[in-house]
Amino acid sequence: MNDFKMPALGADMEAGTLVEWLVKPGDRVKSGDVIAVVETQKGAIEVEVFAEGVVSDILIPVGERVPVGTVLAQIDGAGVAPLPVEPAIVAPKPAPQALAEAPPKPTVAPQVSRRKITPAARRRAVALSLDLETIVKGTGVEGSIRLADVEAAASVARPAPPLTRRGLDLSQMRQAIAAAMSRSKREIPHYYLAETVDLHLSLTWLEAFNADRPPIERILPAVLFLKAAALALREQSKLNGAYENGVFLPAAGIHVGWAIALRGGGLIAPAIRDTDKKTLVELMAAMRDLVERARRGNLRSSELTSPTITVTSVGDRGAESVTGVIYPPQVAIVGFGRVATRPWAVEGRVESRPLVTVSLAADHRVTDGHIGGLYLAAVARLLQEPEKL
Amino acid sequence: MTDAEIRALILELICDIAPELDPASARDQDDLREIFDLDSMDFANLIVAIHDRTKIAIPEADYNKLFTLAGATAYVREALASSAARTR
Amino acid sequence: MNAPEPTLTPNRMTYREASKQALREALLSDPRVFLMGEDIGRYGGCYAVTKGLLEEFGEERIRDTPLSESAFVGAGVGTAMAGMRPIVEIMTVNFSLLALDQILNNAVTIPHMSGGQFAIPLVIRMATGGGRRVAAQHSRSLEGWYAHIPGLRVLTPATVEDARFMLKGALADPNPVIIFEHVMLYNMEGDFPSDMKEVDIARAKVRRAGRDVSLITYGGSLFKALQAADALSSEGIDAEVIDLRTLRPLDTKTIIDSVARTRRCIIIDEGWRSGSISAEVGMRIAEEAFFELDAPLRRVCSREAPIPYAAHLEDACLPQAATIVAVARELIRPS
Amino acid sequence: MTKKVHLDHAHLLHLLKAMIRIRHFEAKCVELYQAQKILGFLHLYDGEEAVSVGVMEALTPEDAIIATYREHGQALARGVDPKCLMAEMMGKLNGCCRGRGGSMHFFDRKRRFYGGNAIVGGGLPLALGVALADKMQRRSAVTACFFGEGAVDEGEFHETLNLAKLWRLPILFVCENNLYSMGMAVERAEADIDFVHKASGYRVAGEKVDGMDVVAVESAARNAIDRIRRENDPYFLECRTYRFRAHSMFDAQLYRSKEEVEAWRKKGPILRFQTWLEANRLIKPEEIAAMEKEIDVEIAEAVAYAEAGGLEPISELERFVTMDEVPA
Repeated sequence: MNDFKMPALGADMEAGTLVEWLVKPGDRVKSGDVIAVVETQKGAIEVEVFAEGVVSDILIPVGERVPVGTVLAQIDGAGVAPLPVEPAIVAPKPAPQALAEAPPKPTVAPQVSRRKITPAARRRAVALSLDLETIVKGTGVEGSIRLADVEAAASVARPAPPLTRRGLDLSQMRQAIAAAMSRSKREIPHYYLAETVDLHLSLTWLEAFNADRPPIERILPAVLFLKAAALALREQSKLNGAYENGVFLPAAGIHVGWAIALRGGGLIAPAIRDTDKKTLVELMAAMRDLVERARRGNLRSSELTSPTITVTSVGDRGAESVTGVIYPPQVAIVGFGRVATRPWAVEGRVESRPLVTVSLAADHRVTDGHIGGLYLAAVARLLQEPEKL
Repeated sequence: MTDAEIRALILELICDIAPELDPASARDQDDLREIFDLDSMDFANLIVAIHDRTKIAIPEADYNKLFTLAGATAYVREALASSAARTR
Repeated sequence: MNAPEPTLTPNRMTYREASKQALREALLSDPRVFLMGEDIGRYGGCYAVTKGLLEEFGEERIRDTPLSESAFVGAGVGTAMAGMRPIVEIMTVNFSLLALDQILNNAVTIPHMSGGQFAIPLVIRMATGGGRRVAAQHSRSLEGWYAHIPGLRVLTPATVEDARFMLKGALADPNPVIIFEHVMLYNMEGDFPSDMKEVDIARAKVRRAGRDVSLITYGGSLFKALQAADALSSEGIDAEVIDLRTLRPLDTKTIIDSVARTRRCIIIDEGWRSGSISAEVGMRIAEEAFFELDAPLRRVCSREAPIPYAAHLEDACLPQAATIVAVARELIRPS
Repeated sequence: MTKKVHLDHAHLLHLLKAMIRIRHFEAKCVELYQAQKILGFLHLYDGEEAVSVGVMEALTPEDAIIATYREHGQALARGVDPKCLMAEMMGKLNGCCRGRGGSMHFFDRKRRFYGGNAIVGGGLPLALGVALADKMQRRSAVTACFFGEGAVDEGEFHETLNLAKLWRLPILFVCENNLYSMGMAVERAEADIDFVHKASGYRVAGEKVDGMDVVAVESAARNAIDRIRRENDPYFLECRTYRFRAHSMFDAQLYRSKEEVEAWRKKGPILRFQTWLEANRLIKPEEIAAMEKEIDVEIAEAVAYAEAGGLEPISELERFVTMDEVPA
């Protein structure tokens, strides 16, 4: 019997409200299936299951708010050895009201033993910024979570999400943003740098690229920004990772969290895995898919927990420059302002050029302005050679 | 397609992109991006959707002609007419 | 004169013959080299390794000794201190306990304790291991004990090639070297490249490359590990087999590199598990490759009992290929 | 037939000086031990000086020596520099073994001094090897192997004497019988207290000699060495002697009486030899005074050298655990 639990979807999440069950007792599930929707401070998140078997019991009804780690359902693994039980990863806080009103569930008894995770799996999960709590069942010795489980969780095939419309609780999201940004400003000594970059070559190249392509294959300038920002991280890897418990943990891959503004307020930055390795066309598709799903509230848990840095681009209606606030535990955020045509000195003459202000906010505990400056210079340089992006 | 049909189609497509909006509030001369809070990606998706449904070519250089509901309606109408002329 | 053991081809022979040729080569190439031990001369060696050498090299250089392990091993230390290159044979590791004082308190201690005034270029050969139904006092595997001692080099040739060439490396070492020859290997046939002249005694060797699990072993267990790897491959499990070859100093790098590739490891050691060389190998992995591990470390060692005489009991006592297979299977595909 | 030792004036003075040097050196060691400059074990040779001084007279520089953990006497008598020995006592880098061996483990390769061995009986097999190597390399050297009577109880004694005789190795076995192995009196340890008899069990020839009489020891050793070289055969000397002080520094000496010690002190090798020299007017009191002064200066220099010596850096701790080459 495997426990399907309220996952932790980020450093700031303590509890979530179950808003929809996509399975019922008796349904067969396999690893990677989305079986529930949880409303969190970040919005509605589809929650994937990482066990295989038959849903034997649904323990938490729709509408109930429970702490992270609470068993939501049980899945009968049919011959699969039972998983060792584990404690909720969040220490018990004063009980949320909703829980205080609900009658205690016998299945949410205190759980003491520690789940088994191999050292290699643990390290890989850190590199992938993957929350091990999302892996329900290990396939290793004594049910331990091993590398293969982490890799599988990180690259779960994403079946087309069911087209359900769910409301976003913007006030909740506001609270989440408030919590994360307050923590950021409280804990992270930010430093800020900016660089103005001439986009003449990039936009000329992009225009030509888009000219003979149908609309679906066209690429937005933001994609160039995203790719340049990701590639430049290869040169300055200290901006890519997490600062936790007093140490910087560099990330093994570059998974940029792409900031998506939600209409009516709210912001979410799901990860685009291996941003630096994707082609521009792939990045455009990934971005389109994320925006679509973010707007619908169909993001996946793993997408929210894996960014290694955030990139924000305000688009053509935004401000000329943006100075970001780092999303903890990340250590940097890169901002692209609105592209504006302005006078620019070119070989001694003043010309009219499309310019963008690229900014960097970074964690002074990990890097200092020199690294940041080198990074921005790399972004600027990469944008002068769009054909290589 | 009549202008009314084209206008209705465009609003339908915007609704797909921004389901939480009320299309009835749109006025012809409003910048769609402003009133519907469409960002670059939303607008690009709108162009894709219009192209898919009408099969008209919309070069990137023409995007600014589609910023208002009136402009978009006119652009689609003319493009449909010229493509019909070519086919004939 | 006894007929020499047939050499199949110049580079295909038994382990016994390879050991003998190594000794012959040493005796021929350096007049300071001589052999000393029980029944190495007229008897021809307990395991017939030295058969024929007395006739070829004479009594002074093929020196039969009485059953005085402490005295003749100590004499080996003394001759090494005074300019000779002795090769002392202790019939089996079990009897080396009678000479342990000379090995530990003198051979490996004097160079350091004298502030580097003396080196002890002494080679001690001994048979080791079980499997011959000769009961507890003749079946021990104490290589791991010796590998505990700083100042010693401990070699465990497990192939004909190593039996043929490790001695040369041992003699080139200015320090005491113990060569452990597993009793079950003497009749094993094997070959080596005809142009081979020496082997590196500093490195462990990957005897079989694989991706899924590292079987780390040495000496008499090497061929069990290779058999296990063959059996595992038919189940789709690709095992790597590491032959440690030198138990001291351990080639940690080869071990760590292998485990970093396979992320799983089984150490096969005919010694008892507690305080064994397998414990040392495992601990080095824990120290230096902890974060590479994707499964718990496992060991297949001898059962913790004196090796019994009865065949079924002895077989149950020693590491066997089937056990290795079972442990590997459970590690990779837990039921 | 025995060869008489040629007792000229210079030689007599030399013998006396060698013994007094050992005595004074060790007295200084006790002082330094109490000042905690020498640590660990300190097994004094006090009372047994005649044995090593007498035997060393019979050896040539080509001969080899194997000694025990009470080897200060052998090392000094062999001519190892007292400076290096004192520095070794104090654990200094300028000691003969860089401070790694201490009082029990003096080695001096140049003087073929193969070490103080602190495992009783452990040196005997080594002697076998050194002598065998000399023989195989056609050198005519003799190996003098010193051990206490306690070593006779170890198997190594029996294995070694048997092999030495069997292989006809040039070894002078010097059994320093000081009557106690630690606190075990010889008559309580031996079924047969006749050690020469034990040696003869392996057909190794030997004799008892008064280990408190330096001239007798020298004379016996010279004859023994001649015989060894002449007949290619080992020889066994049992030197009856006595240790005046404790076994090591922590020893309440419950196993023997003060009277017994006092009685032996009166037969002490230095007292006895000096008294004999004076009585026969072979030495003048001022010569002795001058000699003692000279020795004390020598020891003071040794202490100064040791005090000035540095400590081996801890980074060198593992050096020589294995050797990079065999020293030439």
